[in-house]
This record gives sequence, structure tokens and C-alpha cells, in this order.
Amino acid sequence: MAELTVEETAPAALAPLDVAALKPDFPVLNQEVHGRRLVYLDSAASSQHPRAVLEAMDRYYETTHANVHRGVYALAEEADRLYEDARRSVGRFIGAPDPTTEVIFTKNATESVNLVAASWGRKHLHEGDVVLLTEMEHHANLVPWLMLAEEQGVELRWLGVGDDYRLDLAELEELVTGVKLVACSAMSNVLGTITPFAEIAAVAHRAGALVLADGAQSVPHLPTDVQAMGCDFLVFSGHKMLGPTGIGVLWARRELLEEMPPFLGGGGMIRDVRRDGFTTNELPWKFEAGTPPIAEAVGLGAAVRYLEAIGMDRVRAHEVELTAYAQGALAGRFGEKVTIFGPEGTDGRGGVLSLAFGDVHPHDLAQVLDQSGVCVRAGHHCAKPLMRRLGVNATARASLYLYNDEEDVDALVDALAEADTLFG
Amino acid sequence: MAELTVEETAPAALAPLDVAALKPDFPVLNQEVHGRRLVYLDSAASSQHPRAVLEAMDRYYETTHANVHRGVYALAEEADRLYEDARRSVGRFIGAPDPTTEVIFTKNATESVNLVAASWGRKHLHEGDVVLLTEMEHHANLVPWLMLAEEQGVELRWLGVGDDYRLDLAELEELVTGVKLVACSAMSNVLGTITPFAEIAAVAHRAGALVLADGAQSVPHLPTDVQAMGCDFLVFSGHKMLGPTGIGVLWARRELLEEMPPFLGGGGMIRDVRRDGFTTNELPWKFEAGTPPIAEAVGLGAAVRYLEAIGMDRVRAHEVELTAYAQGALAGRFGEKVTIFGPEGTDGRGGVLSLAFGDVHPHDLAQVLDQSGVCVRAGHHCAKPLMRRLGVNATARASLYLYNDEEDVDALVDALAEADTLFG
Amino acid sequence: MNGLEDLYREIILDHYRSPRNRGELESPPAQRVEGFNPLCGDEVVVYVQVDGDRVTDIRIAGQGCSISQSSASLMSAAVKGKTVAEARDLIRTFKAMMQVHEASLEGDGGEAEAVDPEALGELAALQGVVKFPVRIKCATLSWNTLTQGLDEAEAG
Amino acid sequence: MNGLEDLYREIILDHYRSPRNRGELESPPAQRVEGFNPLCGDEVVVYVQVDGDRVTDIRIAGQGCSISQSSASLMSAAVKGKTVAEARDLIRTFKAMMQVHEASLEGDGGEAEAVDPEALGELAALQGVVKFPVRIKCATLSWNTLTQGLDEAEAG
Ligand SMILES: Cc1ncc(COP(=O)(O)O)c(C=O)c1O
Ligand SMILES: Cc1ncc(COP(=O)(O)O)c(C=O)c1O
Repeated sequence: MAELTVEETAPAALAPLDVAALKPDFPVLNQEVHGRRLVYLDSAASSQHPRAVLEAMDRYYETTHANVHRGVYALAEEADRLYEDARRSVGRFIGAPDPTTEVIFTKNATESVNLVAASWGRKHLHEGDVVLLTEMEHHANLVPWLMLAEEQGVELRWLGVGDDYRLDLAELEELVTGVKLVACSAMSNVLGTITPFAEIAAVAHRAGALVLADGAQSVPHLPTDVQAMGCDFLVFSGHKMLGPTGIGVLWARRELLEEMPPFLGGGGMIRDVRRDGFTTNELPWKFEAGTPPIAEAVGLGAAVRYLEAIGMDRVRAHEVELTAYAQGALAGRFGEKVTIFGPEGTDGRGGVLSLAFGDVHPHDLAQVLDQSGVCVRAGHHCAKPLMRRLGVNATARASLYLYNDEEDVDALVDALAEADTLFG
Repeated sequence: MAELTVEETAPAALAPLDVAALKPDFPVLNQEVHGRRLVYLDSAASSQHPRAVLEAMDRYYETTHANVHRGVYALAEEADRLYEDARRSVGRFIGAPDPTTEVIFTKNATESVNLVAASWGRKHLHEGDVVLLTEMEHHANLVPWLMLAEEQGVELRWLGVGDDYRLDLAELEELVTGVKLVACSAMSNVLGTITPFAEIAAVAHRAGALVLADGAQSVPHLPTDVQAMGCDFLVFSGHKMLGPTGIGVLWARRELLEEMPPFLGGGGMIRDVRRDGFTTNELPWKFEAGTPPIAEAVGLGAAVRYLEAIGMDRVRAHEVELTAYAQGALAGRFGEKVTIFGPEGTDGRGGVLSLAFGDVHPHDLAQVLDQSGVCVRAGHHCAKPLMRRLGVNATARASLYLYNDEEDVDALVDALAEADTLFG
Repeated sequence: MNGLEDLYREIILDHYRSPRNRGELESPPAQRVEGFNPLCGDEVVVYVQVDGDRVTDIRIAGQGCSISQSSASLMSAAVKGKTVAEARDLIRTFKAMMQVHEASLEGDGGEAEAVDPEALGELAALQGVVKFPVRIKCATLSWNTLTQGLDEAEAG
Repeated sequence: MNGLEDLYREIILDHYRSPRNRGELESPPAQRVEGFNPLCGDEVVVYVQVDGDRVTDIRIAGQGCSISQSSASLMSAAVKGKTVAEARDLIRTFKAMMQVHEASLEGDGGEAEAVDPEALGELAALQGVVKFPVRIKCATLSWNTLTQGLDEAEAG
């Protein structure tokens, strides 16, 4: 990877990804499990990390670490600079108009949604106000609203998922009437469905609602531009986009952040504290109470630069191609025996393949696949309302990322054939 | 450090720390700033990291990383095991009776206090209920209660700091009457004062109050036993005890955690989610919404093992000795010109030395010291009410840890002499 | 299929494919108890009929993986007709077999009881599960649910 | 004292030790504005008396480090007696001098205006601050506070 730089990507943007050249960047992939080559197909749960990210964090710890918030000495100054640089990198990555004030570092996407629910939500949503969710949301974008519904008497409405595994947009106009917030995933972590976010945002805005995009799956896999998406809030996590655990992001329009009350209280988020009250600091620090995930921000910054060097267009193109290959291979080998819960083709869908395989329970499937070195996740994927809609308890989910290739898909298909033998 | 193991520490427990042998474990210390040896005296803000901690995290990312919450495949199982192992290590370190349920991983000590305030506090504290704080609390243990006071009409009472820089315990009996929670630092990050926590807890319990210990400073520097302290809640941060940024801990008695409502909502903390509500998961996961700081937990586990291998008694003994040396050296060289805001001697005080130096503003002092490679923090140290009590805007704070030695203190003293020349 | 034959013994697959005592009982008089594994979504419903000191009938509903389903089926066959005390003994023995690993997994350091696989009969087939720690909760789900059912039956 | 002489020029230390225009003005008629650096706790209070289009008096109170205090003192000496427009020009020039580094610090990529140190007179002594990024907020604190005071004076 050392040879890729941001400048180089523009001309070569759609040259196919050379996965073989890139795999060695990911030490974890260069392993065997149960005597078989490790085939990691669980990036929708959490991605792996290129050396560049681990090295950036090690370098930070070995040369620079100090607490941020404007310490006077050189180390602290440099820590501050690296931390704020990471904010700018992340902001640039999502097309934030004003990264230095609008990008808030949290611990994960889940905390980001909770921040919006607790701060913006408690202030603006009261008895009878309506939040529109969709049937395919992750619990991270459901439970905070369920908590608010219970606490404040907020009403929740649900946009359905059609039999084509896409949102029932025909219902949107009607459902959105009187709604104050539409909180909607930009890409489903179960179906792979990419929602037409700009369209949803336009309808919502016309109806006077704000929109929150859950970008936990979309930001790692698609080019992202908050302005083109038209969202008011965007949440995502570092660990699903080659970055470390322990860091998430909330982006929101500055005007919204300005008037939102603080979320967590503590050091760094205040201007002054007296015995009888406190005043809040400027953005973005107002929402960053306590010592932030400094090394994690540095790591996420490095992850973003790694992705930018490759180019998100190329990442997307690679995943489209690989998804098509997987769809073909699965159907070709297993026919009706395999069900993929997700849109057909690759238009408006990402590389998440939620499978039912004959009568084999997903849990058993994942166990058998593991014996072949193939890592897939079995379960409800934190989307129980969607599971009920699909009429299943669980699926076995294979999810693709830039370091996966056709060989990985072939390993999946072969391992499924073994499961077929055992349980068939 | 490789030669130290837990078993070896018991007999040699009070053998003095061999700092020279231990310094090379900390790569960051082996540097020059502005052409001078780096002398890191800001561990109260954030500590440095031994290689063992960085290596544990790298190893995790390079061999094991996967999301937790019981994935079926080998990698995920191992990630789960490492994450839960870290919980047990941390629990053991603080003498938790039931580490597997009572140790909650948060993002920092600040979030831990906010968790208690938002969950336990919102449930149990209402109009007119009283929380007793002290004048020397860090904003992390003030602002969440100020927010609750504003929101719920809770009354805050304040235990004062005497002219000996210790809590006015004589006032405690009277102040505690009718109080529901005493939230008190176990060691002040400004004064170094170690509060007689068991005594405070006993008085509080007799009055029917629960006690929260802010252990952000005490846990890294003193042997900790939650049962001996008698606390009901204990909060602390990983990054001040050789661990990574991005992780904090809340320990609480199981019965309290059981009946507390959830804090953040999302994946992992639920048992079931339906459109009209959700049920919560078992402890400790009920309070860990979203992907937790997995690598950070692994790193914190390694930090705890590093400290245990040395022995916290020895860490404490070393800091007592070095504090006495520093007190002597400062007074010997500068006499009245230097004020140390903190208890005299080393009984009931840790290695935090908050200084006033003649008329030199702390900000200038820190800047001048930095030119000599000496890192100290200047400012209000997130304790503005205490600053007002001390009658200053800021102090310059030098804080000691296990990797500091007399040479470091000498460097501080010499650098102060240079400041004296410049500003004197 | 390296190692999997320990997990997926023939008896287990048989009970998975042809579960015994599948169905429901009217409740009351039977106890109806739901068990739930939040991590994988497995659900088991145990209907247990206790008359006097005896488990006179038991039925299993719900859905789940081969381990949770076959464990429930094996359990139902093993306890039906036994006295409550015998059923509780069996539960204890079964959980002790699973505990070897659960203990090290949960790290409570509890010494595992020595278990005589003979005492377990067909249930011994589930012994291989201990090598697959995540699956232990699948295997014990129905047993914990049965304990609750027996407690409720005895409580009144 | 490697590098520090750039920061702590003699003029700066002089204004720190003997601050000019220290004190208060009655308000009203003067504007009283507080400035605050939450990170280091520095506070500055600027009293500014505007009569017609002219800054007829100015006083500085508050406390802070040598940089914030000397900057405030130098500022007070520089703007006293100037017209409001001249004062605003000076603020702009001073902030441009500080911006070199602030821009790269804040990363807004704004090109720093070319500044003629001659135009700044004694204030040019503060130029060394740009090499110490954290201290820039100390140097600009009183200037931002003055801007607010002038705005308020003009608003009514
Ligand atoms: C006494 C005390 N409490 C709480 C905190 C907050 O810790 P953190 O910033 O890691 O949340 C600190 C650290 O600054 C502290 O010194
Ligand atoms: C769509 C979606 N939203 C939110 C989340 C929550 O992310 P995290 O667990 O990092 O908070 C996830 C990840 O599981 C996800 O897939």
C-alpha cells in the first residue's frame, strides 16, 4: 500500500482494486484457523485493520501521547494537533462543510444516536411528537428512540420493507406527515439495501422533518457526502471502516449542534463551572466530555487516509463486482436451497449477504463454516424487528470488504457444500 | 520488565522500584524535546504506556480482532474471551467481589459518572433530594450532578476543603443528614489529597446515603479494594493507569446495577426488541450499548497485569518517597517562593504537586519548563470550584508516577530556576 | 470435517431432525416457561406437567439450532416420568458436564464436579459441546428453562 | 533558553510587569466586556469608552499569563485615542499576524494576509507567539474582547 497516495487515485479511480497487493496490509488475514486459511467475511460486524492504522496508533503512543485540551508543553500540543487533524480528515471524508466544529467524536455509532436522542430529542420531542423509523433499523437506531418514546410519550412510526427488500417509498409521503425526525439507515446491515437517502431527506424536509442517517454500514463502503445526502445528522463507527474500536462519529449541521443542550457533563465540555451551574464550551468540545479517544482518533484518521488513497469509488466498484460474483456462485451451486435476504442484483445494495441455507440453522451453519476457516456471523444482527418481518429468528451473514476477493467467496461456497453434506 | 511476574512480587513487595530498569519499557520517555531529555510530569492528566500494553493491543488487532457478543467463529470466540478476561483482570485489580457482572466498560471515568447520574440518579433523585459533593471534585464528578440538579431539582451540598488542603471531616456528620448520595474523589487531581474513603463511606452509610468514589486518580496510584473502601460506585479511566485512551470503568454493587434502568440504548444491551418496546440484557452487558472498546479493554487488561506484576504497594511506596524528595527539593531551593497546594508530608497525599511560583503565571511556567523538556500542566485542572477556593485561576501541576525518579524531580527544580531567572 | 464430529454426533442430529416430545400442553395445569438466548435469538418453550412429585409429561416448542433443539429433545426424553428430585439431579449432572468449560469461560474458577457420563445415558452425546464454548449456552438453554418450570410447579 | 526569547521579548515582559491602562471605567457610559479562555482560565475585562467615532478611553482588568496580559496592555496603549475605524484596522492587522499559525492550527486553510510589522509598532513584539500555537489564544483574547466592545458600543 505504501505506493498509493491520494494524488494517484484520481486518474486511476476506476482501475480495479488489486486485492492481492492489498491483503498483506492486513496482518490478521495472513493466518490459519483450524488448519485452514482464514477467510474473513464479517466486516459488517467489524472490519480488520491495515498496518498503517496500527502503526499510526503505536507511533502516537510511543512518541506523542498526552492529554489534549491545550496543554502547553510540546507533547500535548502535538497530541492536540493530531487529534484535531483526525477530526478534519474525518470531516473531509464525509464532505462536512465545517469539520472543525461539526464532527463530534463519540465511542461508537450507538453513542452518537443516543447523543442525538438525549440532547436534540429531549429538547424537541414531546408527548405526541412523531419519529419515523424503518423496519430495517439496527437496534442502535431503535432503542434510543424506544427509550425516548417511553420517557417523553413520543410516537414512533415505521416505514415498511417491501418484498424486494427495499423500503416502501410509496408509503413515505403519507407516513412523514407531522413527523419531526426521520431516523433511517443509509445501508442495512442485514439486507445490504442502500436507501435512497437524498430522496428520503427531500421528502422529509418538505414535510418539515429533520433526518438522521445511520451511516454505520454506508460510510465504510460508499463515497459519502453529507451535503448530497441532505442529512441533518450522520452517525457511524470507526471499527467498521478499518479504524480502531472505541471511536464513533456524530456529524450534524452546525446550527443544530449550536442550539442542542450538552449530553454528557465533565471536563473539556465546559466554559466555566460554579457551584450553582456551568456554561458550555464551544463546538465541537461541548459534546466531548472527559478525555476523548485520542489514539483512536489518530487511528481513524489513518484509516480514512488509507481509504482515500484507494478511493471510495473503487472500494464500491470492487464490492459491486464481488457481490455479483457471490450471488452468481451461490445460486449456481445451490439453486433454491439458498435464500439471500436482500435486493437482487447490485443496484442499491452493498456486499452484505444474509443467507438461509436449506433447513440448516444459521448458528450451525456458522459453526460448520468456521471449521473451514470461513468467518460469518449468525444471529439477529441487532435487527429483531426486521427478523420478524423476514419471518426468521436469525440469518447467517457473509459480508464483504475491500480485502475480500473471489477466492474468499469460493471458500464460502465450498464450506456451504460441506454443511450441506453434514446436515443435508 | 519481562522478569517480573505476579508470583515474584509478594516476597519482594516492598523492595524499592528499580525505575532505571523500568523506564525502557516506556518508549515515549526515551526521547528529547527541544534538545532536552523528555521529563514527563503530567501523569495525573494521562499516563504513558509500557510496550506490553501496546503489544497486547497490536497482537489483538493482528491475530484476533472480531466483534464480540458471541460470534460463533473462532476469531470472535477468542475476541469475546479476551474482552471478558480483561473485565476479570480489572475486577480483580479493584477487589470486586463479582467482576463478571459488576465491572462495566465505558469510554472514560466521565462517562461512568454520567451513567450513574442518568440511570441511578434519574430514578432515585427527585425534587429536594440531596447529593453531597466536595469542594475539590473534578468537573467529571460535578457537571453530571449540576445537570441533574437543574433537570430534577436535586439539591447539591458541599463538603469543604480546610486550610490543610484536606476535607473538613468535622462537617461531614452534619452535612450528610438527609443525603441520598455522597459523590467524592478518592484522590484529588489538584491537591493530591487522599480522602479517608472508608471513613466517609461509613458515615454516609449510617446516614442512609450511598457513596460514589471518583477513583480516576486513586486507582492508578494506590492499592484499591472496593470492599475495604466501602463504596457503592467506583469510577476510573484506563488512560491514567498505563492503559489506552477510549476506555473507562464503572464498578458498582450488583444489586444496584440490577435495578438501575439502562443508560445508552442499542445493540448488545437488549434481550429483545419489538416495535413497542424492549427488554434489557443481563449484567454487565445491559450497560454496554454498541460495539465496546474491545482492543482498549485488552490493553487495559495488560496495563493491570503490568501494575500487578510490580505491585501497587510498591508503586505507592515509590511515589511516597519521590513526593517527599520533591517537597524537600522545592522548599530547599526556592523557600517561600514556591507554594505547593496540597497537604504537607506524604501521609494521605499522592504524588500530585500543584505549584504557585512567585508571580510567574502557571501558563508561563509550563511554557518555560517545556523548553527544558519538563512537561507539567498549567490551568484549572477541571476543578474550577476548587480553584476559587484556593483563590487562584490556575496552578502549574507536576504529577509523578512509577516511571519518574529523582532525576526527573531535579530537572523540574532546575527548570524552575531558569523560569526564576527569566521572570524574577 | 475437523473436530465437528465431536459436536454433531449422530444422536444429536437424530434428535434435531426428529425431535421427541415436540408440542404443547394446556397451561394450566402444565407450567409453561420460555427460555431465550438473546445473543443468537434461540427460543425454547418448555411445557412441564408435574403431578405430585413426578414429571408426568413434558413438551417442547420454540426454535433454535441443532444443539439447543436436540438438547431439549434429549432432555424431554430423559426426564419424562422421572420424579422431580430425579429430574433435578439430572439437571445438576448435565450442567456439571457443561460446566467444565463454562467455569473457565466465566472464570469463576469453580472446580467442575466430576461427572459420570454413564449417569447421563444418551445425553452424554452432548459432551462434545464443551469444546465449543459459545454453544454451551445453546445446550443449557432448555435445562435452565426446565429448572424454572419445576420451581414454579413446586411453588404452587 | 532555547527559543523562549522569541516569546518573551523584553517589551512583553515590561508590559506584563507594568501593565498600561490597568483599571476600570464606569459602565455605562463605557462598555464593559469579559473575555475568557476556558482552557487556561485566563480572564480579561475590557472597558472601552467610545465617544462619537473615537476610542477616548480604555481600561483593562482581569488576570492571566504574561502573553494575555501584555497583549492587552499593548493593545490598550495602541488603540487609545484612535478612531473606531482605525482600531478595527489594527485589530484586523494584529489578528492577521496571529493567523499564520492559527490558520494552520485550525486547518481552515485560509491564506494568511501579508502583514507589515511596521504597521504594528510595539505590537510586533508579539509576533514570536505564532511559534507557540497554544499561546495564540492568549494573545488574541483581549483583541476579540475589544471587538465585541466596539460592536456593542456601535450597536447602541
Ligand atoms: C479526579 C478525576 N476525576 C475524573 C477525571 C476524568 O477522567 P476522564 O477524563 O478520563 O473521564 C479525572 C481526569 O482528568 C480526574 O483527575
Ligand atoms: C446499521 C448499523 N447501525 C449501527 C450500528 C452500531 O454500531 P456500533 O456497534 O459500532 O455502535 C451497526 C453495527 O453493528 C450497524 O450495522
